[in-house]
Amino acid sequence: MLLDVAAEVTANTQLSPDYNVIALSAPDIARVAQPGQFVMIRTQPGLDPLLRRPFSIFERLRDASGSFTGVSLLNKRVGVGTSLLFSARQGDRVGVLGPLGRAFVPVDPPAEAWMVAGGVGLAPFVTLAEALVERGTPMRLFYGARSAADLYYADWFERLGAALHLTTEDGSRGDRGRVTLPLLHALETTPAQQHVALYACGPTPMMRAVAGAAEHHGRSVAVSLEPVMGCGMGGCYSCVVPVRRGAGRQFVRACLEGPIFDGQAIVWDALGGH
Amino acid sequence: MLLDVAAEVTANTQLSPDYNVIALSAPDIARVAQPGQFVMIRTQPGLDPLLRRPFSIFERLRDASGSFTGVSLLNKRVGVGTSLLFSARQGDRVGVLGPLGRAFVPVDPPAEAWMVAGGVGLAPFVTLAEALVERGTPMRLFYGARSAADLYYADWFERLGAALHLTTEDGSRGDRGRVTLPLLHALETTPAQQHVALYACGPTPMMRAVAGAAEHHGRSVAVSLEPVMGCGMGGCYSCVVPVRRGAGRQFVRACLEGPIFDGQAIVWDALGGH
Amino acid sequence: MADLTTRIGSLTLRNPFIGASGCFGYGLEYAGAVDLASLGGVAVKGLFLEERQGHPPPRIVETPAGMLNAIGLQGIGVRRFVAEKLPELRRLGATTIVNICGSTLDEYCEVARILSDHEGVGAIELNISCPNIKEGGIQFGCSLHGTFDVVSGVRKVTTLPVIPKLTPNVTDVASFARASEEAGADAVSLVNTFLAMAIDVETRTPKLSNVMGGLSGPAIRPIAVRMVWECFQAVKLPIIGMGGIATAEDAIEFLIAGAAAVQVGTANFVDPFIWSKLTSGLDDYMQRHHIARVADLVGSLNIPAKAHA
Amino acid sequence: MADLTTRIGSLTLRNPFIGASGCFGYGLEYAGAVDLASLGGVAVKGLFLEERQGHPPPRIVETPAGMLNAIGLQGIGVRRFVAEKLPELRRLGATTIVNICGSTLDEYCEVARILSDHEGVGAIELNISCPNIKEGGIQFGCSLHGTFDVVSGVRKVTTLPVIPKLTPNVTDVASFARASEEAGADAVSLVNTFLAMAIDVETRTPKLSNVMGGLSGPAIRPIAVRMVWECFQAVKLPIIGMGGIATAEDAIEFLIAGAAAVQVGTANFVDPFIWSKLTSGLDDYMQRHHIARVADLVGSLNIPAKAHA
Ligand SMILES: Cc1cc2nc3c(=O)[nH]c(=O)nc-3n(C[C@H](O)[C@H](O)[C@H](O)COP(=O)(O)OP(=O)(O)OC[C@H]3O[C@@H](n4cnc5c(N)ncnc54)[C@H](O)[C@@H]3O)c2cc1C
Ligand SMILES: Cc1cc2nc3c(=O)[nH]c(=O)nc-3n(C[C@H](O)[C@H](O)[C@H](O)COP(=O)(O)OP(=O)(O)OC[C@H]3O[C@@H](n4cnc5c(N)ncnc54)[C@H](O)[C@@H]3O)c2cc1C
Ligand SMILES: Cc1cc2nc3c(=O)[nH]c(=O)nc-3n(C[C@H](O)[C@H](O)[C@H](O)COP(=O)(O)O)c2cc1C
Ligand SMILES: Cc1cc2nc3c(=O)[nH]c(=O)nc-3n(C[C@H](O)[C@H](O)[C@H](O)COP(=O)(O)O)c2cc1C
Ligand code: FES
Ligand code: FES
Repeated sequence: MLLDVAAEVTANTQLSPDYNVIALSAPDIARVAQPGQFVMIRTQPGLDPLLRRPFSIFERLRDASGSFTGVSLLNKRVGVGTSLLFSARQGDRVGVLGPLGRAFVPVDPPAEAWMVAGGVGLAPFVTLAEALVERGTPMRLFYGARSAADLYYADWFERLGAALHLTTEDGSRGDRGRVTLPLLHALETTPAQQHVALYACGPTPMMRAVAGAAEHHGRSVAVSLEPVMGCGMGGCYSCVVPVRRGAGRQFVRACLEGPIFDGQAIVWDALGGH
Repeated sequence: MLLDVAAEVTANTQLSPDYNVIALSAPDIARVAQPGQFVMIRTQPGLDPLLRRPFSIFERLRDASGSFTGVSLLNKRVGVGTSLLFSARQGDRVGVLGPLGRAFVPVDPPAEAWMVAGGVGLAPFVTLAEALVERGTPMRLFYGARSAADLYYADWFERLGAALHLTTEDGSRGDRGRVTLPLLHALETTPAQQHVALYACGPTPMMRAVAGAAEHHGRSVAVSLEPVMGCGMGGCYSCVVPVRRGAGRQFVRACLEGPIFDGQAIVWDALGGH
Repeated sequence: MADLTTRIGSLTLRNPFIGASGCFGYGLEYAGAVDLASLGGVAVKGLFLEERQGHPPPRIVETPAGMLNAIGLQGIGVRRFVAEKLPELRRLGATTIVNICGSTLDEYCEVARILSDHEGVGAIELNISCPNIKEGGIQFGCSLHGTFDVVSGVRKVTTLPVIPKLTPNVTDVASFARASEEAGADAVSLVNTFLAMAIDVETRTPKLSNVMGGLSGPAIRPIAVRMVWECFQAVKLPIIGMGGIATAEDAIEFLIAGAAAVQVGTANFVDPFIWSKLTSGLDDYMQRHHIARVADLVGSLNIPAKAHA
Repeated sequence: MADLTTRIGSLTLRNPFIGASGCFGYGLEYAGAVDLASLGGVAVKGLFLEERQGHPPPRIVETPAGMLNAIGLQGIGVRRFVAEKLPELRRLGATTIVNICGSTLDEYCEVARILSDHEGVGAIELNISCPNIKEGGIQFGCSLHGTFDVVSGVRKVTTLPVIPKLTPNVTDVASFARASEEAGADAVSLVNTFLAMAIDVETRTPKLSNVMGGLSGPAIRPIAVRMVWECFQAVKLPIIGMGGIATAEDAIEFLIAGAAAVQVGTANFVDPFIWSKLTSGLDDYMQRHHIARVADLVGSLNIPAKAHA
């Protein structure tokens, strides 16, 4: 069920000079949203910027009584639209179109779910983690960021029961270096008969590395890609991703057949853009 | 001295569903502004809207100690830019370019100054009235609006010592009908030897009527015109007004040679636009 | 409710609002947002005879009040279209306008023939104006003879309404409307996108993989309105106008300039629920101005005598 | 500080930033906002031999990320210009580019001759591209022969740099650059405005008294950049690029596309203090990218081999 809501900004929590969490009152979207789905955000009325911006649904917000009140976005300021969201004020209105795209498929126990997040790539994993907890699926979060201050919500995942494998580029928390290091270690030390489903979201090089490592260890991985999207609805063919089809490959629309893809199916060499 | 200030909105007082007074922190502009001058307002960053909007300087704001803190605008909501100013919030920033244009020339006693305002045409008269009070020039304000609720600041002028001649279309305050009625009456009942300088701002038909009446009674009138202005600085030639030059007539730039003009010099038939 | 129906040759549309080709997928993508039967029409993504991969990403870039696209006409080909999409479009009651492309005159004709053999095609829009691929017909669309040849060629092989879509990247668009009229077109649609480019100054490379792309969106509207007005004065054919329409008022501007119907592309990306706003906005306007039929609005621009020129 | 100077034929500009003709009055209007000597140049409002009244208002209308204008080349005529404005421009140290118009070839030549007899004219920009008046030279600018004739005609009567200003309202702008080169131009400038119109739907009349006007501003930038790139590949002449430049990054886009200098028009209306931002922005960029001279930036667009095409 597709909705377009002129949502009021109910809160804007700035986590750092370039990260914030913005809460939007859109209960109907929260109600139907599936793990890893996204919304197209109209950051401001008028024509500048013109196009909507795609964002993963970060949290599905509830009130005390547990009924849905809206969704939040984990926003990283990189350009005009994300800057508007970064400095949005309570009472501002933004257009929220969604929910859109294919969702993550949460695995059931005894399989383990390993989430691999780089920076803002954490966004789709809050909703996934909640779905996994419902199923009682054991979770691990491999989470890399620039420094300790940028490892947002790590404790939230821990409270939820996820085993944390944190890395920072400056070593200020967790291991120093790339998030793929602890992941590789875990892949090597985990017995083959233990079924593990991987989920990855982050910079393209990271997701590509995760897909490679997973393949090497015979594990499947679902990646959440971030191509430029003009419409989010299958109308414009701007968001295409090259996937293997038989011998050859094909450009498929990430807004319809993704943003969640089987990492092994992506032709990473041909994946341009972001 | 021309300034461009990214002024903070310090207050926004909504007077009615379509009128508001917006206070902008631009002390340097307040300091040098002359009666009837205008500013070009960039209502919002970005490209929508693209061009600045011209506004008379309504008040020159002072703090308790009497030093200038900024200027205010009397804004009437008619389109995209004025709507943004109508709903602007404290802390927003708007670009203020100015002061611009020719100023009113305040007369000295024993001459009387008669100000004729229609609706938002009141805007340039607060600064003029202050200049007249300094000179001790007797003032009258002929002020017409839709209804009593739209006769803003009338009492302020009264406190300053101006004799009020108010009219409303619905008769809810002052005489019912056009502001030109009490003006005509005053023109007829005032002895020719009493020197009177007229100043008019409002809808074009009103200013035209005032200019005609003044001419009929051998009085001069300074009108403040409102052509569309692309730049406010003489760069674009969009703001031209047809004025008599010898036998013929000529298009002159209202942003440089106006917005204040000798009402008799305007070729009203050829004055298009607003 | 005013009468919003409008005629494009033999085709009667429920209202003047058509989903623009390439901005509305195959129509079905939007069935969840809007009842396709409530639209004036659905212009589907440009189709060649065969499937096409299109250009590699990045395929779009936002520009001031507009966007560039160089999709490269990725598509499933006309055969898969008639097999997989057309029946569903029929079932949903869509008035389907099929936008077709060709590398050669024969390909245009072959695609048109195949479409003519199937139920549910309302009209054929000849894309002779895609700026983004060499073989996209632009070599036809930029030459008066080429335009005449494609239109008259396709005219011969189908009884469906034939609507050449004109490029704005020419000196005199009206002459292309005239050539289309002489060649037997039932209508013309304009404008396709403006050839344009954007450069990433940090890498000093084009922002689009295809280097150049087509500019669409509100930015181009004033040029498109001018071209529709020029064509309206030049030909008797009905005109389908487009270019930057984002509100009912924008659409009315095109109707007044001479368009009998309009397509909406880029704005549909921003607001897939725009269609009911367009129809109700037009209805309000017509009632307010006591205009009974869309036809009474079409080309109703009046130009005052230059009083003080 | 990087070396921001750039050469347009025999003329060396302090930096690539020129006030666009018709958007900068006669330059003097802006002397209070910017030191004219700090600009690369000042292109003054288009001048005929005689004074002109121009079109009645309304003369402009805002459009999405742009504006239409139909000023109608109101101006004081070349004789009053050289008498009343030129001396002051010299005194202020401005590099003055005089934009000239003509109803006939002879008028262009006569205006050029008069300018050549006076000190302080840096170059002559031939306005053969004003879309707003019949006799504004557009009949020259839209024909290759006309362009050739005006350029070679004016070339004969002056030793000043001759810079024809090209219209974007043609199918192949590069061919006009070539015709200019063959005719002996020292440079070309582009683009002038795009012919366009806007309609007041309430009155169903044009929003401009002249019906049509020229579209300028950020909206047109992607088309203008494309045209500059096309001309850069077609001719050896220096190019003065313009069309929607509002930031240093926009200007750099034009330089990378092949412009040796740029003009800024509409954006100067919005921000008359833009000039120092443009120069410092370019300086920062060149230092960050270790680009010593503007010339090293001009036309430096690199087009990657289509990896996955
Ligand atoms: C499915 C999906 C989910 C996403 N989830 C999040 C999220 O949860 N949090 C978050 O901060 N970001 C997320 N992104 C990335 C986000 O969409 C971009 O950062 C944003 O569009 C940038 O817009 P801008 O105006 O700030 O940048 P600009 O550079 O000004 O944008 C210019 C154009 O490029 C596009 N663009 C620029 N960067 C990206 C990018 N990285 N990915 C896709 N399009 C881009 C914009 O949409 C716009 O069309 C997601 C992207 C996708 C496709
Ligand atoms: C010297 C001067 C002083 C003014 N002082 C005031 C004032 O004190 N308070 C006030 O409320 N208004 C004032 N105006 C009118 C004000 O500039 C317009 O109401 C405003 O520009 C409308 O902008 P918009 O975006 O809301 O309307 P839109 O219709 O969206 O504007 C579209 C374009 O038309 C122009 N425009 C529209 N209406 C007018 C108009 N009436 N006059 C001039 N340009 C117009 C706009 O500037 C813009 O370029 C003044 C105008 C001038 C020339
Ligand atoms: C992403 C995209 C894809 C397009 N694909 C096609 C196409 O396949 N065939 C065609 O004739 N026009 C195509 N167009 C042009 C549009 O149909 C329309 O002519 C143009 O976008 C102007 O309308 P707009 O400003 O409302 O988008 C495309 C436009 C866009 C933005
Ligand atoms: C109000 C206005 C007046 C103009 N007058 C002239 C002119 O007299 N001669 C000319 O060659 N170009 C004229 N132009 C075109 C500009 O010089 C420039 O080519 C065009 O506006 C594109 O640049 P911009 O987008 O930076 O404004 C005018 C443009 C505007 C907006
Ligand atoms: S974003 Fe338009 S098709 Fe995917
Ligand atoms: S507003 Fe531009 S010249 Fe007056």
